[in-house]
Amino acid sequence: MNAPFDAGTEAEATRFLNREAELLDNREFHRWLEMVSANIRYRVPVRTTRQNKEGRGFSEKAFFLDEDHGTLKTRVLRLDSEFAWSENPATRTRRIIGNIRVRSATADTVALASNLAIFCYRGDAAAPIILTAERQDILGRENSAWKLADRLVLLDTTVLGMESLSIFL
Amino acid sequence: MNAPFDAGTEAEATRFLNREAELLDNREFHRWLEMVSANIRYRVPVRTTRQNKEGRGFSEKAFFLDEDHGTLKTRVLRLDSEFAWSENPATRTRRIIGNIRVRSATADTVALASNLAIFCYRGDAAAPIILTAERQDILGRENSAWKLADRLVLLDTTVLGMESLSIFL
Amino acid sequence: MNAPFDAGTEAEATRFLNREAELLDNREFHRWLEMVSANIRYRVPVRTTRQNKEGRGFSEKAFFLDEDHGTLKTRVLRLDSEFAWSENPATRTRRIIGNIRVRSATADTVALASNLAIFCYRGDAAAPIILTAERQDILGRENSAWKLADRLVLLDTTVLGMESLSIFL
Amino acid sequence: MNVPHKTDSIVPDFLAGMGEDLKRGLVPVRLFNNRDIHELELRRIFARSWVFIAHETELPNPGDFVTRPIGEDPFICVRGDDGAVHVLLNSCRHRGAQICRAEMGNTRAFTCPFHGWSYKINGELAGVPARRQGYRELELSEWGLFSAPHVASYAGLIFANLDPDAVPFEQYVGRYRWYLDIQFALSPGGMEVIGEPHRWLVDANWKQGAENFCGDSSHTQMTHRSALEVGIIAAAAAGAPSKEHGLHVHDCDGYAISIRQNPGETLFWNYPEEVTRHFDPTRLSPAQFALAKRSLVHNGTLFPNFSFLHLGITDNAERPPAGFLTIRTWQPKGPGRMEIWNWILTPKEAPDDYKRRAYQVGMSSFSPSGSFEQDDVTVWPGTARSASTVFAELNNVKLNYQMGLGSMSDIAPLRDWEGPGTAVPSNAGESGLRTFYKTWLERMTISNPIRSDAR
Amino acid sequence: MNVPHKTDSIVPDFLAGMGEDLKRGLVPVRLFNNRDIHELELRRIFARSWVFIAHETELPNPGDFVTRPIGEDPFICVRGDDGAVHVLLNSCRHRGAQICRAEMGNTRAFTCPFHGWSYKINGELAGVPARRQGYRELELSEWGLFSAPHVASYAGLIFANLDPDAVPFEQYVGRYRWYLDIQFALSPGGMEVIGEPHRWLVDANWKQGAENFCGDSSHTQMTHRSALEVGIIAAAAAGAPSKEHGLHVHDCDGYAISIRQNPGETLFWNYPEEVTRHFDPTRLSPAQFALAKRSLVHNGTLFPNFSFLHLGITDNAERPPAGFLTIRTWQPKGPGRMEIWNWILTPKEAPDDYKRRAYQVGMSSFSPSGSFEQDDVTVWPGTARSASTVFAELNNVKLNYQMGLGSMSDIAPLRDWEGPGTAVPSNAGESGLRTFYKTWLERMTISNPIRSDAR
Amino acid sequence: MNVPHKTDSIVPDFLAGMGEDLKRGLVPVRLFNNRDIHELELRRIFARSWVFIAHETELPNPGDFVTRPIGEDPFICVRGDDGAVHVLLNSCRHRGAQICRAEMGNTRAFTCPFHGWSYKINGELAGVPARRQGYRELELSEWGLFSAPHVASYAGLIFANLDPDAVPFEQYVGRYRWYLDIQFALSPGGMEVIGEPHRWLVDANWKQGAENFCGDSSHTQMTHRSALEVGIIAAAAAGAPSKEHGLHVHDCDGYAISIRQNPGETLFWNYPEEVTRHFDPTRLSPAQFALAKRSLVHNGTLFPNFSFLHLGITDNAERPPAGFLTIRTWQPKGPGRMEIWNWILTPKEAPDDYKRRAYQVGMSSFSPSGSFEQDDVTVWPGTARSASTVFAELNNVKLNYQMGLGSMSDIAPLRDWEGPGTAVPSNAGESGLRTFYKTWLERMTISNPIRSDAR
Ligand code: FES
Ligand code: FES
Ligand code: FES
Ligand SMILES: [Fe+3]
Ligand SMILES: [Fe+3]
Ligand SMILES: [Fe+3]
Repeated sequence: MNAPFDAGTEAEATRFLNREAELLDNREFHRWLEMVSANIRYRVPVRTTRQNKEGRGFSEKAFFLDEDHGTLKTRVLRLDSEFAWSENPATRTRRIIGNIRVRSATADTVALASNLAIFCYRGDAAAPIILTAERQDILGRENSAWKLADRLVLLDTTVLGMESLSIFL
Repeated sequence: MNAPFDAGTEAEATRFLNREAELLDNREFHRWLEMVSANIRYRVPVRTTRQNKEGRGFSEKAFFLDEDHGTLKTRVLRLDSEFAWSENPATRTRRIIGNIRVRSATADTVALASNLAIFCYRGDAAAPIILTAERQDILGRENSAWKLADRLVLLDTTVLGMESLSIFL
Repeated sequence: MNAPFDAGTEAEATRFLNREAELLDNREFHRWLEMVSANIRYRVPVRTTRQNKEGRGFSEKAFFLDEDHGTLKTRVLRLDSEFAWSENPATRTRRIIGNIRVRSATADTVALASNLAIFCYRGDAAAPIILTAERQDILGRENSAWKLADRLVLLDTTVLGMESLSIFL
Repeated sequence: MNVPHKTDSIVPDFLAGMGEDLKRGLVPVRLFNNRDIHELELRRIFARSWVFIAHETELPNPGDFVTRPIGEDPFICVRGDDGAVHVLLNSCRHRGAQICRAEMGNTRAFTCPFHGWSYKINGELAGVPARRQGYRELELSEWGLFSAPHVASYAGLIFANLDPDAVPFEQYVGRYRWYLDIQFALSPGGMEVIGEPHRWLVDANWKQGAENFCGDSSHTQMTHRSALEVGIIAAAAAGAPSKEHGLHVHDCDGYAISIRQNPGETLFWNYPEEVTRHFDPTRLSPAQFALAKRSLVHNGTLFPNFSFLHLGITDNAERPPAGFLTIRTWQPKGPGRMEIWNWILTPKEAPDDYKRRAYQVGMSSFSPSGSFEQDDVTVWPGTARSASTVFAELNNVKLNYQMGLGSMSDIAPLRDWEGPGTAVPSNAGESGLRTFYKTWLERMTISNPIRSDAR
Repeated sequence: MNVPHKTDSIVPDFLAGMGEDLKRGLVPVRLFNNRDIHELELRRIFARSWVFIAHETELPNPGDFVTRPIGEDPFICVRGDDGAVHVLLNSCRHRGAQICRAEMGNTRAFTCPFHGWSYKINGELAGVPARRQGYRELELSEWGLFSAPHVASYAGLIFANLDPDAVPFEQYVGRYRWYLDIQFALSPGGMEVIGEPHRWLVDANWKQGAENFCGDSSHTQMTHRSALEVGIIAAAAAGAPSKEHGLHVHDCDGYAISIRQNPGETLFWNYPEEVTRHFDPTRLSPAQFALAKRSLVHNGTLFPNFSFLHLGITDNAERPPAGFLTIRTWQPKGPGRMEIWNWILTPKEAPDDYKRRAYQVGMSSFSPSGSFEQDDVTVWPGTARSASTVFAELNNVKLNYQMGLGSMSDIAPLRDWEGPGTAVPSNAGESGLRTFYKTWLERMTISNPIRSDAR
Repeated sequence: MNVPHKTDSIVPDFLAGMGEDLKRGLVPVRLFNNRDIHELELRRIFARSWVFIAHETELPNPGDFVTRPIGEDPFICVRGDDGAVHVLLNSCRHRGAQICRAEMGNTRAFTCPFHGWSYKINGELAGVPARRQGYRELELSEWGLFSAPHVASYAGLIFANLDPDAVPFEQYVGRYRWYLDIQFALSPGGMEVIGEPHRWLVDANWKQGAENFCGDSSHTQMTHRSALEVGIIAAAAAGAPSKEHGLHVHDCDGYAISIRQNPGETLFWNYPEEVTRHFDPTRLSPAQFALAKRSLVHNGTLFPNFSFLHLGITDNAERPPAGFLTIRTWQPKGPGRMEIWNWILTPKEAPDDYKRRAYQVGMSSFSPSGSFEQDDVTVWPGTARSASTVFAELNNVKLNYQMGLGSMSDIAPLRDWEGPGTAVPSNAGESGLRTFYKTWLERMTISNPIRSDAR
């Protein structure tokens, strides 16, 4: 329980993730894109239920999202349209980012893991649809600002309970 | 990702919110009131599902709660009664306060936002009713102690899934 | 809102709990046991719905778990078996540890409380079964490493919504 | 051609004897959580009654719309360019998609997100894409949105009736209008809704709320004891059984109202002078105006699921009471659940500050967080639970609505009551609730089959 | 007048041939998740059988109460001032509110939170508010809480029967009492419940648990293989099929029990001497006492849903085994779900330290976190899933309960068995489960209609 | 002996007139959310049709298995040691436990976790524990897993049919194979699945997806307007109604396909040369090959719930389009919900880099996160909602499938169309959807009772 990284790094990473979550919850997608590195690799693999001896079930080939900056930007542009029905009226989301763990850090790179719970509401439904995952992120410093350089979202579910994955994780 | 406020402020605000949540989960409402400024403005607006172009749907006129210190105290006094049926037997609540973000801070004032998930259980129900929201708070220092001076709770749901809103958010 | 304990203690305790949660979510139970003191007392009492005047309903005699190191180890050994059907295929869990509160600290002991939400998924079920609780922990320093010395898990539910409590809390 | 669904013809056996039961003040508990009853109610009551949809002040401008249920079906209520209000099924005539996905807003047209059929705000089909290529003979006039055949606006309240053969609203309300006028037509501007309605879910049957507002005065002292303890309501308004303030009016053309009053005083539900000075005695009969003047509380239900409560109360014993009006609908959501919709109103002429104050006081007493409402909705689910027991079925359990029935009470109805209906000067009676179930039974067992021409 | 609900008369077709099926060891899989079957079970089985409610030691003092289901209906079990136990429907006679909202506690009265009708703890209506004003002719004696017409207490176990015409409990249990006495009446103080029961939800039909405790010995080696691997139970107790320790008793007046024993040894389910010295040979017959003495495991089900398991086991291979008794009910929650209630007991005379130890060992093996129970409840939902398939319906799928049936086994019943029922000295049989379904079929297809007088 | 469940004989009244409705292009909206219809579909359609189970490339090795539904029943699809594929009910013949609890993997046997009955991967019962002691006369050969009586593999696609009397797959597909060959048999290696399928839940009826892929071209311009705006698909492929690229083929032995093409160009759905050079003209007829060559988009549904979409698109307007094939099943989960299963395929010969690229492009357009699919699944639930209204029942509401029907269009079918079925050179028609409902009605109202021999 010694602190492998200084508390400042943890605090910076935490602020980064909290700010990112805020932008996503507030649907400020263009400002969110500014937090994302031009070299981003962003993946959400498909998962299957497997015998324990066959591992945790994350696919190496199949993804719910497998994005680079250009495809993320295309998604954001589409959401700008009033005709993006899946998000107009928008899903109301609330992200809780928990258990942030810095794995390694240099002056220009932080590798971290966090646990994510997203509560999603559409229309009149009083109960949220919940999506949870571990996120494994790499933040990189670019021109003195941190950017999201790599994200791997490890979902806990195998079947998505929402009609569309029209939010970012 | 520079730290606009010192880590001490974040830590203090976090402890304040955690302690507040603990008192509310433990139903120590009178001690909770001691954390609340005599000048508190405490609001939970009604929300509606709107076309994106019409905004996020928070009402300016309709509220689930719109309180000052006197009305909060009246609510607390009512809950003292053994005849406050909605809370006797009490709802068992568990609050998770996440993503705490300090927005601005002076020596005597802190403005912050946080994400709230409350898990509510009544009687034999094994599954919680969940309420999530963003909270926008202002803490003020009064006689060297921090007090809750303003709270705006932005719910994610439009229809409440619980029979009564007999808890504080 | 003065800080009764130094921020370092909070940070250390937070890292401990986050690491513990990660090991449990990742089913690295033997490594988790290494974080647990040989003298651990680990209890999850049964709860009942009571009139407020009769208290919060936690049993003093009935438990969902009432463990020492030997029984925890026996449970872990059983989970090693491919025939532990309740966990093969494994429950996919995601723990959010929130609201960590240091209650007291000495050089060798930290008493803390935290709020726990566990999201559990089995097989094809798209929606998690949720378990929430307050945890009251004591960490003790043993040979310069922190260990979990005492845990009391205060569940918010009276009826478990999952077929088996085959995870650790 | 229409083939009526079988559910319309299933009348549970236990309704057969209910007329006799009611005379004895008994009601089968199964009414409160029974799938067959529920399906029948949707067809015989909600599809045929005048159902509250919205308040005029929610739709000030052409194109303003809100989405609202009738029974469990989704409708849009929209103000047309001519100012008329249209009540349209929220379902595209092409292939059934939801044409309006927001809950409220303003629009120039309803364009379906599926294939783009576009409807005017009066429901007419304005155009279809690729008409030349694929719809050369489509008669646009035949494919407008389904709309409620009857819509009525009374004192700001918009009601709709899905039954083409429905009686007019005036006839439906009958002499009960005498009481409604007092709530809704006292000032020239009428009442005004403040903000958007509260909506929340309660695991109780919709009738539980509807009956409660018909005059269930005897629950106040017990259900609301904690609220009474903190001193936010006057004792007279709280309706202690021994007081002389209570008045229950029943059998008023099928409806009922509960009144608490203080004869001789000027009360007007605790509205302050800055409000009451707009109340216009010429808009009502002298008797109506006099009743308003001495009134502390009025509450009633217009069958099936529209209720009102006019009341003066405070949210803090240190502040004076303020008058407000709450209206609500008890929307069915299956046999054992309802969604409550709650609006808070004041006279339109009230100053803005007073409106805000009245809203606070209304919200603090009757809303999901209301000190009164919280305890109502906590006890109601018990009846739905009792109704779903096998015990209730095997033993044909009946609830007791006998309070004040016949010789249960020695308090006689007022002979000289100036209003319609039978007025009993006592809080200790369930006559208003019995009126509700008499009306309910009549509508449920009506003999003429539901209208069934195809559209 | 009572109008029986239609569901009581619907007997699914596939039960018609079930008597013949059972002789061949076959059971229609649809029994495990079928709405019609379920509704019929609630009416023909749970509303007519002796159902376990609570243990006397849960209610030591007058006014102590617990809330418990019968079938899916909510009851209160309360100890009266005279020490008698009352089983009351948790539903106000006025208008059906839930009168007791806590799960356990102590009270002097049940006062309804709705309008304040107040009942004594024996269920009698003590008073109603505003009686003079509104209930002058109300006969309080006619409006007491509904109560179970029959309550029996046997060896600390409280059972209730909702059928007024029920046979007495002694007759219902019949000669199976010979085995129950061994579990519950071995020491002068009897058995004592430790703490509150575990309650949890499992997506399986209630019969899945009930049949399992009738002697499904052949599952132990597979379902519980991981628990056996960690060495917390003796091999003999685990019931390997080749061992001579197993004994299945079936057709004991409609019930069954599974026994594992080691003739010649003093075992008493691994209770230590500090406990066994309280076992009193004079309280049982010599044969009963001798069986207790040589026993490792006993488990059985009293139809419909009360099961017990008497067992010695440990929670850590480095600590010695300890004996304990678990009792449980398999409460139906719809056709494909149950709530398990689990209590852990020891002889009352056991030292407190031992009680705590026994609780730990019981919890660690049979409870939601139990190393054995975890795997049971994980495999059971599969049968409910199979039962709900369309394939099962179209192909009339039948499960195989043939183990040990007829010439499937060459092991003959014991001729000289000293107890009631037929005892087969083998773990490799499903005779106990077949007994369960014979009893089930008899109760489900009984010809006399359910009692239906109005209350 | 088999006793058919009553649900198989309930044919809702409103199907009686549906044949006439269909001729006029009308379909009762209730089809999209009706419990009776749904139960009948499971029995008459899913239990009797050739249903897609898996793709051969998901099961490369003996022992490889996946679990898949037929209707709502759970099956295991496993490759046997001889390479043959078996489709087995995931339910133990002993007492119904789930024998395979993983969703995919590799195994040598299926051993039941309950009592350990063990089955070979071909479904045969290999052994039971304690056979000597308890099952001396058990015929293992009679107690193998239930298996689909017919399994067919066509061009990598594995289909099963639960009806023992089913017509062979070739006959079932009929001349529609002409179109399937184009998608699945263009290169020697055939198509290959990339990774595991997407699975997700949508609150819409399964037919909503199935009909959509039959040629609902007119929704593209509206539903997918936001996707069109960001420039990720060619205008011709997007099927604007005024374009000449569109072709709808209907009534092709009961099925339909929608084609978008650019005659004269070499398109092959935007597969690059590194892929198309593996396309082998000798594997198809010249007409088939020519159609493939000029094609932008193909989509169709093999009744009931297997659909495909062959398409070239990009995920970023700055990158070139890439061709891919998606196949999907629309799995019913109750009347108002489905689970979509979605696989992405490329020709087996494509380079690995291209496969990854094609996967990305496929996922980005047609998957839960797909820019196209997102908006489809958002509008579909509206129809299920409309179908569940009481209004729809009371007014017998019918949806409009008239686009392009009869004189609605003046575009004549192609006279010289080289393929089977009737080809109309227009995007502005719903003929493919009408074909779907004609087939649906035929299967639902078929007169011969379902086969019912016991197994
Ligand atoms: S469903 Fe509305 S346009 Fe097609
Ligand atoms: S319902 Fe119990 S007193 Fe009225
Ligand atoms: S249920 Fe499969 S072996 Fe018994
Ligand atoms: Fe009330
Ligand atoms: Fe077991
Ligand atoms: Fe589409």
